[in-house]
Amino acid sequence: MKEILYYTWGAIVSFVVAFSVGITYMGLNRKITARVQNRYGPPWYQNFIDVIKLSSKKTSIHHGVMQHMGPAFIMVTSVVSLLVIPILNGNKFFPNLNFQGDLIFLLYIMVFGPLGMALGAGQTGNPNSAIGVTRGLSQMAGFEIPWVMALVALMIQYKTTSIVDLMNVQVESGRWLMFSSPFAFLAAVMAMLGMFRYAPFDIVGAPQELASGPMSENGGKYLFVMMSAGSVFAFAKLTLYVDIFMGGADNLIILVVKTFALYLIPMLYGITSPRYRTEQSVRWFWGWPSFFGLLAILQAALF
Amino acid sequence: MNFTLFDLKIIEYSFFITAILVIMIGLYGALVKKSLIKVVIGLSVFDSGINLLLISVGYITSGTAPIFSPALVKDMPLTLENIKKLSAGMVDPVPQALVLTAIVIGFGVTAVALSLVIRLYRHHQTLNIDEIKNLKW
Amino acid sequence: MINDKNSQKIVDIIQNFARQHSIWVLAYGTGCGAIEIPPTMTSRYDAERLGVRGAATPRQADVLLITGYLTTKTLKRVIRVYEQMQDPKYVIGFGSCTINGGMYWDSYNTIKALDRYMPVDVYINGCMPRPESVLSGFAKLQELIQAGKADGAKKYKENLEWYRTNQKKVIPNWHMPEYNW
Amino acid sequence: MVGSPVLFIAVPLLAAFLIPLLGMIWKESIRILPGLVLLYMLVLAVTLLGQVMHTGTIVEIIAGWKPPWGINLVFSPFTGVLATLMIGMGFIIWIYSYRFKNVDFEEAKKYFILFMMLVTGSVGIVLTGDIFNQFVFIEITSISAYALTAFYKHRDSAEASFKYLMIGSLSSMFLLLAIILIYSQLGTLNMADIASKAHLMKPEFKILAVIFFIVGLGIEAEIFPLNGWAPDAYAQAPGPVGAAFAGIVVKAGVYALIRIIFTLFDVSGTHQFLIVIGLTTLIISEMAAIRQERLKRMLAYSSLGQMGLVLVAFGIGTEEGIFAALFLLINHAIGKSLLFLSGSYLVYNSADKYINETNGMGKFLPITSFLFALGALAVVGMPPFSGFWGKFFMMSAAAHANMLLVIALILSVSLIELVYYFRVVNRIYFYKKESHIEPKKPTVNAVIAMVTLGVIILVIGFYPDVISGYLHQASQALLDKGKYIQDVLSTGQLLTH
Amino acid sequence: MNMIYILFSLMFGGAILTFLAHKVSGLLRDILFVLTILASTVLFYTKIHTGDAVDFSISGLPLQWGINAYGRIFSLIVLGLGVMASFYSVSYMKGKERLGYFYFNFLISLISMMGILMSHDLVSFFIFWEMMTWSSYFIVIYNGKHVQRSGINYILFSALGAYAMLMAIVMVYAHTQSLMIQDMMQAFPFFPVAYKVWLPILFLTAFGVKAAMMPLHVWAPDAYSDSPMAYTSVFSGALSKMGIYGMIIVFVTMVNYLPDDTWFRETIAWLGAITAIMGTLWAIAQDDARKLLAWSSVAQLGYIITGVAVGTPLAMLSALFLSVMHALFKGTLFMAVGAIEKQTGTTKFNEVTGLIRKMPWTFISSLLAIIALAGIPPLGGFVGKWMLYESLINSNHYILVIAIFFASTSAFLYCYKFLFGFFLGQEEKEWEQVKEAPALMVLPMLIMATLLLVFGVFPGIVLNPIDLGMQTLGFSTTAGTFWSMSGLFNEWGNQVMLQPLVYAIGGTFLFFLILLTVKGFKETRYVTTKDISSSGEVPLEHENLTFSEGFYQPFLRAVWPVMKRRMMSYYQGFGQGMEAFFDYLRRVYSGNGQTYAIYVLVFVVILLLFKNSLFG
Repeated sequence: MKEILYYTWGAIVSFVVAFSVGITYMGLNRKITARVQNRYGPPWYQNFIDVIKLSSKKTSIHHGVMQHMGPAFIMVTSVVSLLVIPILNGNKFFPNLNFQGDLIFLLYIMVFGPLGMALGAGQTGNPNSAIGVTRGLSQMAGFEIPWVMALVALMIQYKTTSIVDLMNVQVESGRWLMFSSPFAFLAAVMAMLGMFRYAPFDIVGAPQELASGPMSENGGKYLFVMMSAGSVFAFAKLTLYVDIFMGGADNLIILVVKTFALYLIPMLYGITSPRYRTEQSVRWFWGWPSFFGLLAILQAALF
Repeated sequence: MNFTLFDLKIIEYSFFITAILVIMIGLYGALVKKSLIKVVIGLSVFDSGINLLLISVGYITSGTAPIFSPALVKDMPLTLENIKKLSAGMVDPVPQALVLTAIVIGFGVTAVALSLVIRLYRHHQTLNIDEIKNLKW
Repeated sequence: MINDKNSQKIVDIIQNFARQHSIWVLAYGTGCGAIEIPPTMTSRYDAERLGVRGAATPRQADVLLITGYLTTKTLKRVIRVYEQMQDPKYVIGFGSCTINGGMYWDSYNTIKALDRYMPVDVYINGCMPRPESVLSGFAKLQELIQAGKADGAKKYKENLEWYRTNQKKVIPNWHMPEYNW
Repeated sequence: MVGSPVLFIAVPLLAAFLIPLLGMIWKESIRILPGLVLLYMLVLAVTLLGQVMHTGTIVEIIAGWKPPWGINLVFSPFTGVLATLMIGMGFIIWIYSYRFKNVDFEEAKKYFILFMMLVTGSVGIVLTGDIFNQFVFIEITSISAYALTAFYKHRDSAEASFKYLMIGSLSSMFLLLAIILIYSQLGTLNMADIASKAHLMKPEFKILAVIFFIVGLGIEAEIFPLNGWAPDAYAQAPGPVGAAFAGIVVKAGVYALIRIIFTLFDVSGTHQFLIVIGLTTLIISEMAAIRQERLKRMLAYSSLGQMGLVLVAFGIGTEEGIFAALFLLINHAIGKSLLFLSGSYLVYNSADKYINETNGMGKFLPITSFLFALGALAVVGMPPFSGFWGKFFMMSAAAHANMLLVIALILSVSLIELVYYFRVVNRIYFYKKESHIEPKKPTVNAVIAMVTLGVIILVIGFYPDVISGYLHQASQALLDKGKYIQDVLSTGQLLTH
Repeated sequence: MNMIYILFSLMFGGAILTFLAHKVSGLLRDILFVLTILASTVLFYTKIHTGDAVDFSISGLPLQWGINAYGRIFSLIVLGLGVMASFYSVSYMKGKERLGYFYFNFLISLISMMGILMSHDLVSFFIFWEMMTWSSYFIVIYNGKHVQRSGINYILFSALGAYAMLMAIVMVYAHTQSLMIQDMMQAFPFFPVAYKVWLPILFLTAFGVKAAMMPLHVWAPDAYSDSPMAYTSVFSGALSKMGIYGMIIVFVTMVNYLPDDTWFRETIAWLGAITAIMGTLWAIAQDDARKLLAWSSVAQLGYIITGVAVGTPLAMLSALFLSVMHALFKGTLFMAVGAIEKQTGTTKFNEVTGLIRKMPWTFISSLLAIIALAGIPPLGGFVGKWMLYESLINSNHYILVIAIFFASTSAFLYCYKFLFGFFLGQEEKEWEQVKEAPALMVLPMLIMATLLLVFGVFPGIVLNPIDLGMQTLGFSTTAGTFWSMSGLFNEWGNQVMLQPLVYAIGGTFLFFLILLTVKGFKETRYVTTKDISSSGEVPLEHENLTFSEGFYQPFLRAVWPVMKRRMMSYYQGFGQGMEAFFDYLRRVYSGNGQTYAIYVLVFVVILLLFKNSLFG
């Protein structure tokens, strides 16, 4: 019983942290983008305001039950992946479920959400949604390859599929995996560019062309849930990267710093990039990133 | 008996040679000629050649007919040796019997063949074997 | 607890603040005024610092920004878009054309007063208005929202029949889903 | 003894002569008499076969001339099985052809006379122990076969028949040559006697004789370069005659060839030759079969292929191989006859017998189509039908003899076979009927005949032990050459003293 | 009389009676059909125990039927799916022609599958194998003329496989003088080397055909998609598993004893992976649900083959588990397609859309099945996939795991296409009258979908019999080391406890579902799918804006270089070449009697010339 309380407590806390930090990151993204474009930009808390506004929309419509369930799916995915990813190194308040999860489980649970959201988008009957979904899924098939390659390289190098074990390895040896397995890190980071769907991989929801793609029929509360889920998910992913490549974090502040540092990569790359077409981006992921992934596997297998 | 041994051989071989010649002629007719009638004739000639060959196998130069007439047997007891002795000069009767059968068969075949030729001619209005090729491949 | 009057008030304040500072604009830009929107949004005037941001679809948008004249043909689309937006929603009429027809005042196929067809919360004067005016228009809208006076949608709902008659007058072959927010 | 083997020849021959006479008295008798005769023969054959299995070979001496001089009939397990098979097939084909087409009295008379002659000749080929007598029977069979091939006046049957006749008479000459050769060397015509004296022959002559025999008998056995007549004849002959060719005549030809090679001469290399020539026949005829557009022609080519397979099985030469060969032989007789019988109803009213004229017949002729499919499955060798066992026994015999390449070749050719049979079955069942050819319902007697064959296929397929006991004995009898010689010659001696 | 005999006579008798009953009345036929399957299932599970066997002999060949624990795994699939499909097909096939024929062949194929599982000797194995082939072939061509091509392809490839197997069987028989599979297993290590190499290859050809392994898969998509859907669920779910069944035996008993089995395993494993990739890519390219699922079956079987070929205990476990799961979810999906076909008359994605509100139960079961297919937790598919990946990684197949993962990720594309194409998108007036499928069709789907969920949370239910079966094959027990009732472990000691995870997932899901859906339903307004924001335009009723043409065009453009060359075209080229060759060859039969006579003469001359070399 006590354990369940711990889990619930940990879950709630990590959700709140992830939510707030994730939303802040999104806001910072907008701010930094503005500064790069020589604008003043919105305040850093702009996304909080947006989220609140979206949640306070008075009316909204639905095209069917899947439109309700789509956001629920993606929220579940975000929360569950957050639960499975260890937040801090050996902190008993954030045990979450990481001792029971492993990387492959994580890989699969992470695609649960996009698929669910795609279902929700499909129900709306808007052709733009479906087009966006097909692009998103295609791109996913692209970036999953280097991402999995990087993970497999780590797994075989350290003979574990558990994130906690990978973190322990780094804590014990004092070396971050991004230095001891540089190719894996490279491949993973390149895959991360696709995962965040910032430019140049933002053809999924291209606002002018597809009217924001999968989300084009979703306003108000749906968008609220999606935005918050996206933020939580972004934080979860960043935490995962920090955990497996940057030695995890001992407390929340270090975690935030590390995740933000990592977050800068897709953000800055996105600000300065134009947009790829779907097949271009798919081929891009199967090009250099996969090559690095292959190198990582070779490195892991041979040394 | 005023034949030399050489002559005897000549006569014996001449049967074979003639038979083979007849066979060849028959084959030529059957395989090369385009007229159905000629083909049938060729087959018939071929048949006769074979018969000739067959009958020449049992032939013994200046042998007697294979009949144990009372005059021949006289009062010899019918022991195995005596029969052998008597039959030594006889022409072998078996090939003759065979040839008789073969001739009958050949006759039958030729009759069927000719009737078929008539049917073919009615059907195709030609006797050229190259033009009767409805059934192929 | 939520139903408590005071806490409801607090919620209202927060919501109004959020609505005020997060204005997602669906710019309807076939008129010439659309050219003024990019300068407004980009680095010179940077409307995003006010929380103004483009929205891709009417479902996500708060403000319908009508930049310039509307023909009878485009009016139908605009009405459709407006009706697809979700409450609370606001309309900004942009340029003289939306106010009185402007230079198209005697054109046979433009509508002259947008007010007759849909509720406009804020008009921005000028032909065409400078980005500064646009920004001031947004600021005015924010003021109205804060004061709770930007109730165009409510007006529309209440006087739907009147609006419909006006709309049907100018729009031939009317077939649209019923509006029943 | 219930009856003697000579009845197998005498009775049908007599019946053949009686048919026109009785026909003058009672017209229906020409149709009934052959059936009665065949039934009697079948009963006799089955009884004798049962007897032979226990007591050993029966040798019948004709007209008191003892072996090796006179003509004798040998009813050994091997010949007995084949004779029974032929008579049985003859009986079933009689049932089928009882009212096959509405031909008038004269034609039916001819048909049944010739049919009886055909059966007589074929059974004679199998039973006789005298090589010249065998020649005579072959000629009887051939001539009646020529005539039967040309039975229909309105088709191209005369052409087919003429081709058959040309090659047939040519080959019979070679047969005669071979007989001359043996007689001039050994002075005897009795098979057992020849076999016992074969070592006295000069090897060159022996080989020459074998070659002439192969050519002479290969025509009936349908081996590759000699079978040009076969597709035409099968396709042009009436359906039951096609079945008779497949079920009776070919079997006799194969029997003769096998007897020459297995019993008469010990020429090395003949087994390998059988395998090679069998494979060649198999491959070429299957390849030709798959490209056929006419149903009966396709069946004919397939029949050639099957006979090639049988020869390969014989060529393996072990007891297992011969057992498998006999199994295949029986399966081919049953299966291919069924195909011919049912196939001729499928394309009954069609002039050209194209395969695509069978389209959609499954709906109109359910029983016939079903039986055709059954026959196809059996011939292709799909378990659990009879063909499978033959193929399986053959394969395992070949594997025991370490002929893996042969197995591989046969199996790859079987693929072709499968394709063209299933193509037809598909057409029958699943195509829309397009042609305007009216389907003809099979008559009751035809249905009885076909169903009998179908039941036999199923019975053998599910329980091959029905026949395998006989076949084992038969194959032993073929291989045991010494016993054959002894059986035949000792009868002569027995009677001499 | 032994129970095994009774089982077989029951099934055979049932088949024949069903066939005959068709002439009497449709109802009787349906009842007999269902009863036969039900009765034999009950009989099998109550009266026939693991280890039962009967001996008999046919013409001197000693044969044996029986059941062992390994066969029982697959009997689970066959009979389970058979029962489901029987109920389904009674409803699905209602009103079609030639039902006696259909049910007869259906039952025969079930019998033969059971026969395969219960054969302890090679001959009856082969007999049942061929019976399975032709009975399924007759069902493949059931739909008429347009499916002939697929039928011929199917039977041709099946026969190729069967003949390869026959060859192997006679080789074994000639060598060991015994037909028992057990004897073959024991004797295999002592075979000559050539046999050791060829026997597995031949057997794998046979099983690879049924399991649709890469170069032999070309028949599968057409055959799966062209047979009636009621049967395809069995065809793809159970019948293809017979290939896996045999393959596992081959790998366990033969490949293990090869002098060097690594290359062999690697080849087959890669073939499996390539099958998976190509199957997935082609599935993505399809516009017809049946074809999509058919290719997807090919792909799924590819995973299983890879698992079998890798052959570590965990891999084998995953292959067997995936087999069961594949039977369940692919059975469900094919049934769903059948239901849609029955209700709307088409299975093309660009013809029918927006059925979710018309056929909700079909949608739910499809959704569950698709989630399982995609391998997403918490459904059964994940367990199999997890074990497969772990086993591949643990056994150092690094590139292979990437290939499999690629196939698996790309599978989401067609998964979504399936759901979107039928159920989502705009609702159309044309399909307004469509009703949910009859209960007899929906219930089997729902039951199977529920089972997927149950097995996803408690995989131990399935893994337990699998473990017993693997012990029969000579593996040591895997219970506890690789799995518990709801936990999975890999060789490095990592673990996934499914139960808490599923509770967490389910809990959050329910929480948000209630928060968003139940609350949202009251507050939000339903609008039709015509009411979409499309630049202010109002789509008219006849206008269908659903995106269904060229669905994954960009993705396909990206992978087109791989898909450009189709295996089928090579086979077709080969076939055409052969036909031309045959046509050339049959000109030997020139039709001229004289030519034939000349052949005779030439033959004589040749024999005379070569008489010494021929008959020396």
